[in-house]
Amino acid sequence: MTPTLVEPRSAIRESYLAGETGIWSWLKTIDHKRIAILYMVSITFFFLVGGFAALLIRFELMTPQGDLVDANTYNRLFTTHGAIMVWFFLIPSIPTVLGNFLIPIMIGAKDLAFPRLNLLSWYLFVTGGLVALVALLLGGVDTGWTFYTPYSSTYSNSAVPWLVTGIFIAGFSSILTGLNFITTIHTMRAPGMGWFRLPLFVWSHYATSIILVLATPVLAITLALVALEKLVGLGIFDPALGGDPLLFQHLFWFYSHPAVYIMILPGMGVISELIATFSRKTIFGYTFVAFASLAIALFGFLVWGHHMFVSGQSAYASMVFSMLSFFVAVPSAVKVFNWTATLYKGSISFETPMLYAIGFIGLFTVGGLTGLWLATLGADVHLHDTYFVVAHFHYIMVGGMVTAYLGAIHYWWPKISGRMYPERLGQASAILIFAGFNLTFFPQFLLGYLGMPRRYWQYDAHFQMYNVMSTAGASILGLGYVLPLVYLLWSFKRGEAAPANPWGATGLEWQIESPPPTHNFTTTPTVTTRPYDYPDARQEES
Amino acid sequence: MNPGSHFAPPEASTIAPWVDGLLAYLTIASFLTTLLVAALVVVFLIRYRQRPNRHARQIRGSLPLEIGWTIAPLIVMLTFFFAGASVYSRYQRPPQGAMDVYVVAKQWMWTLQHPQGPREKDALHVPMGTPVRLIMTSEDVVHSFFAPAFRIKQDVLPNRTTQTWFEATEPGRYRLYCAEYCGTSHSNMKGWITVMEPQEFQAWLEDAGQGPSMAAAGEKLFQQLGCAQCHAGTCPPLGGLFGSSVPLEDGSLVTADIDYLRNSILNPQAQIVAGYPPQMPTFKGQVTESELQQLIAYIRSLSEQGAAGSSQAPPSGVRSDIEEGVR
Amino acid sequence: MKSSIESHFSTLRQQAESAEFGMWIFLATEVLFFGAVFCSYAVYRASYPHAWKAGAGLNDAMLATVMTAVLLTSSLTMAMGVQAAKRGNSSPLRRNVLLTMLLGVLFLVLKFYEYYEHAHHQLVPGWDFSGYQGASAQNVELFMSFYFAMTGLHALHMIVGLGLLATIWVMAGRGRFDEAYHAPVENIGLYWHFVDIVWIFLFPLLYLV
Amino acid sequence: MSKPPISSTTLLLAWIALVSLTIATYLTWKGSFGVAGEAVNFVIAIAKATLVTVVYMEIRKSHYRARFAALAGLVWMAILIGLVASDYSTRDWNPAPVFWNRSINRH
Ligand code: HEA
Ligand code: HEA
Ligand code: HEC
Ligand code: CUA
Ligand SMILES: [Cu+2]
Repeated sequence: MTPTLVEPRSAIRESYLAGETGIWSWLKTIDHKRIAILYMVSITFFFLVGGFAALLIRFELMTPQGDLVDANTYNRLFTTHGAIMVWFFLIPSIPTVLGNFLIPIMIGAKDLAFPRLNLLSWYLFVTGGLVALVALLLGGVDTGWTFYTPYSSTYSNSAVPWLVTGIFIAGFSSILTGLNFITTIHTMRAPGMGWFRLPLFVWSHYATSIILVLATPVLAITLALVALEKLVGLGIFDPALGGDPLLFQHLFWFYSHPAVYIMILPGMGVISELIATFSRKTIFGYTFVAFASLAIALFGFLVWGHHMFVSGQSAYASMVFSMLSFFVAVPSAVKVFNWTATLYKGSISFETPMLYAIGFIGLFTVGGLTGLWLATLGADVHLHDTYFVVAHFHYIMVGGMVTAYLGAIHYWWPKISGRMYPERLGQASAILIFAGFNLTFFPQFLLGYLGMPRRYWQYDAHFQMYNVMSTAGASILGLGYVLPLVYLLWSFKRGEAAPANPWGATGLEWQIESPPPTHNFTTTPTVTTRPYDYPDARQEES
Repeated sequence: MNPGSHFAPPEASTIAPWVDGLLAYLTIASFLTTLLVAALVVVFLIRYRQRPNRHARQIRGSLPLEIGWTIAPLIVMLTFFFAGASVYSRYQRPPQGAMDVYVVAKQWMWTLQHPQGPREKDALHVPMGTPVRLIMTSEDVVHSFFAPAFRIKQDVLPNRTTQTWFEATEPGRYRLYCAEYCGTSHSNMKGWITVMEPQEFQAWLEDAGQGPSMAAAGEKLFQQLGCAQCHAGTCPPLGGLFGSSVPLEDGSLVTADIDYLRNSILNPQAQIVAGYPPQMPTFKGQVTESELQQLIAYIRSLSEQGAAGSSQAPPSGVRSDIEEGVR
Repeated sequence: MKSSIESHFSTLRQQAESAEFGMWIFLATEVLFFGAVFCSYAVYRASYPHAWKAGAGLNDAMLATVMTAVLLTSSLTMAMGVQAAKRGNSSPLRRNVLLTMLLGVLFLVLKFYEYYEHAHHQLVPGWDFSGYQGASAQNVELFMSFYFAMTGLHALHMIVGLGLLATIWVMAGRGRFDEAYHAPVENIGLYWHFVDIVWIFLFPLLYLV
Repeated sequence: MSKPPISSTTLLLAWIALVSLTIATYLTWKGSFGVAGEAVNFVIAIAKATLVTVVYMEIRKSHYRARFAALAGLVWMAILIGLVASDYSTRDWNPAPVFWNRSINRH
């Protein structure tokens, strides 16, 4: 009853990791799997940079006075933290690492449609990242990751143009990746791989790519205009010329709200795979989950104004945006319920990836529901720009997406590296991360309600208790993140060799060797079954 | 100051109980939802954990269930929307008879001026039980007026006027924060709002009110800057202007609200009054935001029989202020 | 036949279709890239109609009409080039691509002449805008910011297009295209036409208010 | 792809139409018809853009996917402009929105 086996496993083919080695062979590679590894290394680096900034932020906030760093440094820290984490870690995370690695294999193709473009994307990404690091070396940027004008365009005298240019370049990397994925999913599917036989991971990346392609250009041009205003005095946002400060906010959030879905949809795709595999069950309501991804991508473009309820935006527009925000939350709810229903009558086991998946469901639900609070007009007036918002988005981005990313890395690690990771250690760190995470960010909900504004270097003494808890949590969380980094690296060399399909999962990627050979398939596979075609109890019995 | 508890900030305005009620509703609804999801997940995880000789039962889906869990959350969320929107509209409409306070934000200081004249820095004194309307503008970047105890927050923008209002219900000293990131000392751009008994406030006002009222200061500026020379003769008379509908040269009608007055002074050529030559020079760069507010207070006072600053009819609008126009 | 089919595609048709689709997606992103500026333009134009009129008055509509005609003609030659490529005729292909490039350069020369004139009359926002002393000078400066941002962005796209066309010209010279394989010519053509369309809208927005 | 080449006559006719429309635009502007003139010019621009997309870019002969992509670009631009306009065009609306608590002013 396993799905059609595609590959005659007679001759052992050379893995993509073997063959040409040496740094040049990697820097010139157009193999999507190797490019995925290049991305993995680069975004891990940026995660450490962003995480380091986060730790400094948290240690500064342990006491009400600003005693660890000065105000200017603090402002540079949270800007760096936010910008690096968003554009150089979380947006590329699952798509460029796992999407790159898996999409061609999952649809039975030898590579993405435009392999050289794919490599170019990576070079653009790295260039953008380096330019952003130059901004850091030149003293950093102090605008917040949102670059609100006229502060960023006129008043800030930090390295705004550098950071903005870095993001601009990385933006083109995003666009090209999205373009590549969409084209690939349309034109490169193997015979028999109809749209409704695609794994949900592919569906969610399709939806993500739509956002990447249609939202990123708006950010790019907007930031370019800010840079030009700063550098040559072009005055599109300048209040002195009659520029409206809200215009920038509209353009920024036209991108950045959809972008938050770039930062969750791929994670949702991963969770669908994990839940199916570890409950040995087909996904409940496959078509609904697939279309929910598309719905999120489309409706996600209609709600950006919910970041501007107290900005001076028209109250009528706020009402419209608030209403639409609730609509876009419905498909997320549909997904959560379908995952839950998938567990029903499953045969569930608790390997590390599954622990992450369970954690995701819980943390995403909390993050999502608090998002609804913020979308509620009367509540957002009080909660806006307080730590409540900080808690909301960390619940989704760290509790949701980073958790999904780690789950995915563990799940596909045998495929990527050809080695097993140490299971017990994996489970232990998953639990540690979950605990540390909640300790870090739950108190911030209370801080926000109490009225502690965000981006505060100093705060009033009565907020201290929760801040101390949060800092303690962040230390645990940091430890939790370092563990996988260490044991995964270790297992890459020393781990037990992985079989082709260690989890007994369906999906084309598990039908080929671990690690996969360079061209994935020697002959193009033909697909004859639906996805998640796990054995059924009733049929087994009969 | 009243620190509130570790779980809730002080509740010191008429709108605060509404917000807290809304939040309580959200908390309960979210808690129940989370509980539902968590309970189902945990029960399934335990009940259907892997056991030897037992296989999963493949269930592809169920249309009724899908419809159900699409509609049900939608309904819950629509209740959120309506509850939230109703509280929000309270913020949008200051009550009648509100006392005006003019606010200027700049890096990194709040300047607040009472129509009667007293000007405060990083501090505001208000009487209990009187609605206070804040008419705000910024000299540089975007700031945000945030008073957690009153549950109010409103961004303060350069080149524009925004407003919000509150009515304090408890005497005490409450925090004023800047909630929109505005540069180096953003976290120090804070102050205190002191709520006093009305008589106390009157006493404070008399004590503090040495200088002229805002309208009087504005009148003086009106003379000094030479506005009076023109506006006494050939130019449009400004008496009764505020709140009226002004016919413009291009045939449209605008309401003379605060932003209209601002623009008329800073960018006079943008909107020319019908029947007059576009002769008025710009005063951009010659007046500060505070002086501008005084001029505006003066022009407003020309339309008001009563004391400056207490409005007679329901004011409205996020941006514009047409209360007298309704009359 | 030198035309290349890359190893990860199974047919030339699949390859060409992918390339065309990819190009159209790219054009969709370009629509939004310019769209954001058009959106800002619309917001301010609605707020400052007078200044917009005054600002457009600083530009030379006659010159812009000529420029539009030049660009439209370059689109014609581009289309003829594509036609030649499809027929596998390499010399008319090269001739038309060259003509397209020449017209493109002519357009840019006129554009930079216009910039020069504006600089000469001190009408460059942020640098020296003392050339305009009429009503609502700040808002007119805002208009001119749009003028420079939009035409500059457009000119940048033209310059990139010229580079791409040069590549096509060289490739055609090496006999890389034939009846079966000419997707790059078609795709660069699409790009060139798109840039033309952008200008079609810039023309009334910046000159004919 | 592999669309047959378009005849030179069609290309040329399209060019003549485009240039004539350009001249027409210029004349409309010269005539100073105010808002009506601006509207006409905008319509002309749309007509010209359509001509280029249909004749030169051969959009009607492209794969449906390509047309979909082009359409998406336009629709998303409309979303951007439309929702931004929903803010700017209602800022001056008075009175501010009220839900069922119409009694606010009597508080
Ligand atoms: C991955 C990132 C991500 C995701 C997916 C989301 C998802 C959502 N976000 Fe969030 N958000 C951010 C990242 C994200 N957000 C960031 C970074 C900011 C701050 C930016 C800044 O200012 O720096 C922010 C800020 C932010 C604000 C502005 C706050 C403010 O500044 O005042 C708002 C307001 O509406 C909001 C709302 C929402 C909503 C409604 C969702 C919804 O999509 C959530 C949908 C999910 C669920 C609802 C949960 C699952 C559902 C169920 C379990 C079903 C049951 C439900 C019911 C019965 C009701 N977000
Ligand atoms: C997108 C992803 C993302 C991620 C993953 C995180 C991760 C974390 N974030 Fe971040 N955060 C944002 C996105 C993200 N954040 C954004 C967008 C903002 C808004 C910025 C703004 O206002 O402009 C923000 C703001 C923000 C604030 C508010 C600052 C303020 O408003 O003043 C805080 C405060 O606690 C915080 C904390 C944390 C913590 C503790 C983590 C932890 O999860 C991090 C854990 C990781 C580690 C601890 C790293 C471990 C590594 C090491 C220990 C190695 C040591 C380093 C070297 C060897 C170099 N974040
Ligand atoms: C040189 C003469 C001159 C001076 C000085 C002048 N104005 Fe004016 N003002 C005009 C003219 C002419 C108009 C009508 C045309 C227009 O709308 O610009 C006008 C219009 C106005 C309007 C709009 C009136 C309406 O009916 O809508 C206001 C408000 C105003 N001025 C305020 C001021 C103030 C305040 C000052 C001083 C700081 C000032 N003016 C100085 C000539 C002047
Ligand atoms: Cu002012 Cu923050
Ligand atoms: Cu959002």
